[in-house]
Amino acid sequence: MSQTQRITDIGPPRYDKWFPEVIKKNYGKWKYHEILKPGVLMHVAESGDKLFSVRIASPRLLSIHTIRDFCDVADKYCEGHLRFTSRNNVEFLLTDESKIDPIIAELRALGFPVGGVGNTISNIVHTQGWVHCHSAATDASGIVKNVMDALCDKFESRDMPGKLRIALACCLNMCGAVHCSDIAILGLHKSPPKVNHDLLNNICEIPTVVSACPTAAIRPAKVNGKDSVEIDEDRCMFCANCFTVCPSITLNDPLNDGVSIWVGGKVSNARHVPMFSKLAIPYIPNNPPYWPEVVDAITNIVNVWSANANKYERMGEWIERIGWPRFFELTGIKFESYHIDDFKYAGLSFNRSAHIRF
Amino acid sequence: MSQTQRITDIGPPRYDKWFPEVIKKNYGKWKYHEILKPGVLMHVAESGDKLFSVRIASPRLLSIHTIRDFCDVADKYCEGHLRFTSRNNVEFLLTDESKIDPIIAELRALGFPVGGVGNTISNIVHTQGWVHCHSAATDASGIVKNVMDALCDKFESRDMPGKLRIALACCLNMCGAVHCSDIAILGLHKSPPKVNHDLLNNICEIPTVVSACPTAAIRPAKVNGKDSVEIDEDRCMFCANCFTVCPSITLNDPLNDGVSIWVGGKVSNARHVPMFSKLAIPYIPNNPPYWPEVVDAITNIVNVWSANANKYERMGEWIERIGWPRFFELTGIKFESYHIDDFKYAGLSFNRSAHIRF
Amino acid sequence: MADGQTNGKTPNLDKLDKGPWPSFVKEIKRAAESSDMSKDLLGQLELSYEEKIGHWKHGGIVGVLGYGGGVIGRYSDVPEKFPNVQHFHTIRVNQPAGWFYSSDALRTLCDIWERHGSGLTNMHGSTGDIVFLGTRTEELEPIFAELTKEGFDLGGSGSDVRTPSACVGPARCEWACYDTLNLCYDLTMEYQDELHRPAFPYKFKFKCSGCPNDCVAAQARSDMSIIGTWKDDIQVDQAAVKEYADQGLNIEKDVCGNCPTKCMDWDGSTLKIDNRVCVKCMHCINAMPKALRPGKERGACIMIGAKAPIVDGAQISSVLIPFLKMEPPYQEIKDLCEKMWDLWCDEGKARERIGEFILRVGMANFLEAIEMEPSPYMVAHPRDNPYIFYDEYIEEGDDEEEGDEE
Amino acid sequence: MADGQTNGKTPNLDKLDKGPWPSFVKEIKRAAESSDMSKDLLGQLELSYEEKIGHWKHGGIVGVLGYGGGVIGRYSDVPEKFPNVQHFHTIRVNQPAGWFYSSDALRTLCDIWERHGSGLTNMHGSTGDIVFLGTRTEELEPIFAELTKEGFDLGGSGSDVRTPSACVGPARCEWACYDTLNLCYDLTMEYQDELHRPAFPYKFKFKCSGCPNDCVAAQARSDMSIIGTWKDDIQVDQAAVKEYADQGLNIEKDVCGNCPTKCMDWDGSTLKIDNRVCVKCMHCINAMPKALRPGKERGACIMIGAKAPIVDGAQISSVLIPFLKMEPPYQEIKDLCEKMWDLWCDEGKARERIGEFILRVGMANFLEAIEMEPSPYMVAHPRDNPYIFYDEYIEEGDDEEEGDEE
Ligand code: SRM
Ligand code: SRM
Ligand code: SRM
Ligand code: SRM
Ligand code: SF4
Ligand code: SF4
Ligand code: SF4
Ligand code: SF4
Ligand code: SF4
Ligand code: SF4
Ligand code: SF4
Ligand code: SF4
Repeated sequence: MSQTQRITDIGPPRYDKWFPEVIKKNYGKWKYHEILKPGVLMHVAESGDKLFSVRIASPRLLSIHTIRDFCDVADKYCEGHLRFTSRNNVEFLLTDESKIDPIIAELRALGFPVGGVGNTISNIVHTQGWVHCHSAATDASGIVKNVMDALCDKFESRDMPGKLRIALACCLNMCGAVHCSDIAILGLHKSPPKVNHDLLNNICEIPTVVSACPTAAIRPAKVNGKDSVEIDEDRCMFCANCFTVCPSITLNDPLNDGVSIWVGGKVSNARHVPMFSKLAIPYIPNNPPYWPEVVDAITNIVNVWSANANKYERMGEWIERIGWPRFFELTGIKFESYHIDDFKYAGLSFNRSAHIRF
Repeated sequence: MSQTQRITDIGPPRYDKWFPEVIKKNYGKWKYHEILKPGVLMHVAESGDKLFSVRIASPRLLSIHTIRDFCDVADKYCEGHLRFTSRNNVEFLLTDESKIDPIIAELRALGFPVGGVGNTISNIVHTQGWVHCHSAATDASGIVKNVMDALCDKFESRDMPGKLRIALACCLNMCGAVHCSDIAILGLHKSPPKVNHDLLNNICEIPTVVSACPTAAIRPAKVNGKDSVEIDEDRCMFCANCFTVCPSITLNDPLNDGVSIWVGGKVSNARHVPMFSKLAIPYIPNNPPYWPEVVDAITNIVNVWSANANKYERMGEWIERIGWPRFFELTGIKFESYHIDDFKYAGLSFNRSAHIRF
Repeated sequence: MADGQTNGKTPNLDKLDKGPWPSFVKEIKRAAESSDMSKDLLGQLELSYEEKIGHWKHGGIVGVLGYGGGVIGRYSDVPEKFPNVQHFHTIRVNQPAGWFYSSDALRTLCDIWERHGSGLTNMHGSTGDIVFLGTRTEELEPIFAELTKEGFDLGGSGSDVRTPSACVGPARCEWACYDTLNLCYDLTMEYQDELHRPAFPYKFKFKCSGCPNDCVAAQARSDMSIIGTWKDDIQVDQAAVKEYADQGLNIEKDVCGNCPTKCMDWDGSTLKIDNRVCVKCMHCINAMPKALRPGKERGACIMIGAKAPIVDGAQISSVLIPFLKMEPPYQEIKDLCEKMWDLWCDEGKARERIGEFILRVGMANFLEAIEMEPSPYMVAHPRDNPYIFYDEYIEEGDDEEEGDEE
Repeated sequence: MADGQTNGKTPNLDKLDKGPWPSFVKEIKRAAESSDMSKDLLGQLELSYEEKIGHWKHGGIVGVLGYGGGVIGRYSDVPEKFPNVQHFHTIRVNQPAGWFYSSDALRTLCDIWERHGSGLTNMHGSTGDIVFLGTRTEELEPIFAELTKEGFDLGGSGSDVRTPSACVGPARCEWACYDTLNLCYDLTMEYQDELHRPAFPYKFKFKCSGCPNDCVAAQARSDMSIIGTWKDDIQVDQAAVKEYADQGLNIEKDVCGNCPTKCMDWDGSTLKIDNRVCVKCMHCINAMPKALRPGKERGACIMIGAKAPIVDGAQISSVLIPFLKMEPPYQEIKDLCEKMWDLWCDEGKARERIGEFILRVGMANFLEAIEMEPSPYMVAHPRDNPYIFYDEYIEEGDDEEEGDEE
């Protein structure tokens, strides 16, 4: 069919198309909210109307069958109204308070924990991993599943010092912005790229490949007769930018790919300005299907934080108060040379004061 | 005479050689101090002994005749004991409390203000200027004299919010570390270097000159037959490093040399970690002998700070609390593009949060 | 190499369909019941778990007619083992702002996807799209036709405007300082062409949060982050504050003590706020939602430049316009975008995000080029180095008054 | 050009010998009464004030036999007008640490300088030296001979160890956590050769402050900054605290409120300090000198790298050793210096300060080279970017256990 007949550029459905009545009526006129119990929010409008939101955990990777299950539940309790959150949880929207307990029971029965609201751990923002991405240094869904299995009781509670946001990205591209999370799990490569010299020059522009490297580790070179590139291993920081621009270079390496753990980032402006996540653990090898070392490392950090932080203190705010040396001491994580910045702004990460806690 | 007979490498006199008795006796055993009145410190030792220090302003540039006057005063009241401070003031060391007022009277009569102790303005740390340095973009002693004439009453008082440290450097070399002062006066060039093409190649190594330039603004070039260098004016940031390594390049320029004003730096770890001074006024032309615009600018900043800062708040701490927009508003200083960093760490000086004061 | 996948066994993945947290493996298995594509996905994923490596190849350019984005091409590197995932493209479907659905709408999407794809989705992708996970090239046009017929369209991918997203905002939040959903929708509609037809040096993302809590993490993830805020005084209901105190909230310590500017004072009966020092961080309001509310003079702070680290390092957005009243048609924002885009398209390098571009050319030069006055709100602090590129000086013979542009 | 100087008139400078602040012009005029050199200095300075430009030329290498530093050569660029300042070299004379003098000692210095120079001085230079301002090349040896006879020696200049300096410390300060004067003297004596004979890539400065108040601005100005501090608890005299309160000091607001870590608590009668959180900033001690004192387990924090901005930007020193007991002969400090200097001399570029050197090679590499363990005390925070140069990886066939160095 020709372009003219095709419908294009119509954009998404308007946001209010599927609003529940109570939202249409009280749009922009909400007065306050309360957390009634784990996973349950009550928003009260100036009109006095009330909206109840019941939040459940989602694996994010959903089959149409499970989505249809959600639809059935929504029809039964919410006149079919539901939404998803910016962290991929599902929220069922009710007006009848008496239906809260029944819907919770039914959702639990379907295998979905209710929670993630208030000062607690919510869902892990994550990415594709081995399920769909060519660039992945680790799997996303698998680690998320294992970590949240271990932290599920916290998701269902609401008694942590503050919000704790965990994110995972399966490579340095950091889809999902793990660079500003309380705890970030970052997949990474640590062995230099392998070049397919036979193919490279057919598939990729050598100048593009050379200039893609931020550390100038890539030089044009003739390899067994073919025009290709060679990589100076000592200069490589494993960013994979060369791979992104050229398929015949690969960094994926089952022997060396793994994950790193980062802590102390935040996005909100509440109290402290937004902060980047900082390196906690430089490398943990991939160990599917359970990734036990990753799960233990994160459970440990979460427990130390929740046992020591003051009310409202996010991970990064807590560490700022007690100091990084104490963080490493309390978590038992070893401080290594990898922790010391040597990138663009390195000089500003040194302790340029005599402010020291002993 | 031959090297062997010469005395060399004996180092300075030992620090305790000229200590007053009370210091020899109580060295390292001081208990506390009190400020008795402007310029007068009392240090009490664990033994109960007391040491009184009377501090006077000094122009730092002293003739032997004035130094001898100091000696006479020291002999009369202090058994000849005196010291100089790290900010170039003079301290007369007494043990007899009754001599404090007489010595103050005599020092005042000699034309030396007594003060600079406690939460107030002390002497201006400064440099050589036109009195001795080839590199000076302004005079040091002259500006210091004018500014301190205007602030002398504050030096003699002790009722400011906190300490206020002013420093002056006559070029970007910043002898005297103006980069960490509450208020810094910095002499600077703003027109590109002039090259003496006839001489350059005889006096300087062209490669050295070229590599001295941090912005790569200098290129080798043949100028009317002679090997020399040419300067890309748009890339020049007037750092004078080329001049430092090569006398036949000069930046001194009576039409354009002047001073800039910087604020909010500190060195001590008290409360806030040490801070760099930040740009307040990018350029004020040299206007000897009175430099009235410089004096007014500084008096204004000092007055706004002392009227608005909380107790103990240094300039930089005060500005951090009220925010830079308010600083520019209160002082009436115009914010220009020059204020926005574009050097190495520029990215970190942007306001990367929604924390805003209206 | 063990070959669990060939005989259809998935011992590694099987371990992950138990446990309290909902399982992605269960989802893939459910889809696999009716989709061979999902069955092979399961097999290939099991292989990845055994070998500790992914099995996807770089995607070539695939898409729908007339669009340059919205589809991510994927191909298996072991098609001989898993022929049904030889193609496994994803389709990004632009979500309704705020992610509000009816059960019918969702069923419609499921039905389309059941007919033409793996039956697996991401609800939602990190940028905000509905992600249809896994289909073949030849299915793209039919899917697109059915989607548009039902009122859906594709999201962004590649060097274009990416699918804008917004926090729930006025639909369910008492703190929304502007209509995040309306702005998000308006921008999405205004920039359909820029969204569907990549023409930029690199991607450009919009995210809209209604207040400084930033519930879509806009400041960390969007080239333009629009953060709601207010200019006047925080609205205080003293009685309600008292009530929080009576119910045991330690206002002195937990509220005032956590105020970043220490501009609050609680004497046990009334709460005083020095609103000129307050930085609108939201903490006190967050802590006492029934007692405090943002002021009445509301709008948004326009911030620029956030991005992930590749390759010059991550950035958090920085302030460009401290406060803007937010009313449709949001002309100031659109004018600003178009000025920035023109400049960026002319001078930006390939794969250079606008935040990186600003760092390279210098914020001051950038502002001059887009004709915006520098303001102290844009910086955390003025420069602390003396390396100023003065652009004027007087030359011999000039009239001392006027310096001449260099 | 007006020529106030030729007829000996100095209308500009004359304006500056009045006013409440002591006048440098008065000083020059006083010296001029008995020194033609100072008279010509006055004239040349007047010329500079008229023309708004300095009149000094680059100094060639001048000095005393066997020393490479201690003298800064200066020559007038208008010697025809001011022949007596054709040479106007300065001599840097190493001050006694703490700048304590007797009147006799000062008179001795004055007499030497009256015989051989302009009679003008700086008491003191920014680095700490006694600066003799202005003499001729042929006077250098005689001056040096007389100085050494009286027990004085020259200070540093050029690419050598610069004259170390120290705060008044234990001589007059109750807060000195180590003997700043003794350390300063000890280092000066230990490094006489390095001080007098430039052999480094660039200058190296030591400054010693007895506590974190840093009264010699060491952290801003010295390549090695030695800052006194303590490890145990702040000594509190509760009764004296109470007294400050009674005398009207607002302890809650002015003391606790200004504590950077908010680790103090004042209930109106006793002051509690959480010493594990305290960062030893000195504020509370500064505010109540009679009531609080540094702890008893005292020593110093060794910091590295401060410098002015030329040319890579200014640096404040950063922590290398968080705490070191300070006892003569200070062997750890000397061993550290020698290791650092060896490395810096081998690998440093000309005119590259050690702080710049560390940034260029990377702190981690620097530490490895000087055989020092990395410690979290050295950083304000760990890296926030993912660009880690891992130096080990496993290759096909390796025993999985041991990675091989690359
Ligand atoms: C539903 C959701 C918006 C949406 O459009 O989907 C949302 C909704 C609310 N957020 Fe949020 N936030 C949501 C993601 C975020 C994010 C973004 C993220 O996590 O990626 C942030 C920034 C996180 C960060 O800083 O790293 C965020 C930072 C906040 C904060 C600040 C918390 C802090 O102390 O830093 C508040 C205030 C509070 O919790 O008291 C807040 C408060 C709220 C309130 C109470 C606002 C209101 O009055 O309705 C909402 C329910 C509270 C809750 O969930 O605990 N919301 N909130 C998002 C739920 C995600 C989830 O499923 O868990
Ligand atoms: C005499 C001198 C040391 C010397 O060896 O010469 C000295 C002596 C004292 N200083 Fe200092 N400081 C001296 C230069 C400094 C410097 C260095 C400088 O100014 O270049 C600093 C760092 C300045 C900065 O941060 O930029 C300095 C930061 C302090 C502080 C911290 C003030 C603050 O709040 O930041 C204190 C504590 C206080 O004042 O309460 C302090 C306290 C003191 C005390 C009270 C220490 C004591 O118990 O004796 C001494 C007298 C106080 C006074 O002068 O107000 N001293 N003091 C220096 C006098 C310079 C002058 O003539 O004015
Ligand atoms: C699907 C998604 C991850 C997910 O599972 O949710 C995703 C997937 C990919 N991202 Fe992303 N990014 C996704 C959100 C993000 C985000 C988060 C966001 O948009 O809020 C970021 C960080 C914010 C940012 O834009 O900086 C992000 C930063 C990147 C980058 C680094 C860009 C940079 O300037 O640093 C790359 C690399 C590139 O563009 O070549 C990238 C590249 C990719 C590619 C296209 C890989 C590639 O190089 O071709 C991935 C395709 C995976 C696949 O096979 O499906 N993706 N990517 C997200 C889009 C879904 C959606 O449309 O809703
Ligand atoms: C005399 C003195 C200024 C004063 O009036 O007090 C001084 C004077 C000069 N300094 Fe300085 N510096 C003096 C203390 C400083 C300080 C402060 C300090 O030492 O505490 C600094 C900042 C701290 C630092 O070292 O970074 C300082 C940073 C510089 C620099 C920049 C060095 C850098 O790495 O950034 C230069 C440029 C250079 O070395 O070529 C410099 C160069 C110079 C030269 C030699 C000019 C030159 O390029 O030849 C000046 C000679 C002037 C003259 O004709 O007498 N001077 N210089 C100070 C030494 C007196 C003394 O020995 O007591
Ligand atoms: S983070 Fe990397 S691997 Fe994961 S989806 Fe994004 S680009 Fe792919
Ligand atoms: S991974 Fe990054 S650093 Fe390494 S060669 Fe490729 S582009 Fe260069
Ligand atoms: S600051 Fe510059 S001009 Fe002044 S003394 Fe130092 S080097 Fe010379
Ligand atoms: S002044 Fe500095 S920037 Fe300008 S040419 Fe000379 S060295 Fe280069
Ligand atoms: S960002 Fe603000 S307005 Fe939007 S949902 Fe979060 S709290 Fe509400
Ligand atoms: S919003 Fe934040 S800054 Fe403003 S008063 Fe409340 S806590 Fe303080
Ligand atoms: S630095 Fe500390 S010990 Fe030295 S004088 Fe200053 S306050 Fe006293
Ligand atoms: S020394 Fe500083 S940090 Fe320690 S308790 Fe006192 S004020 Fe707080």
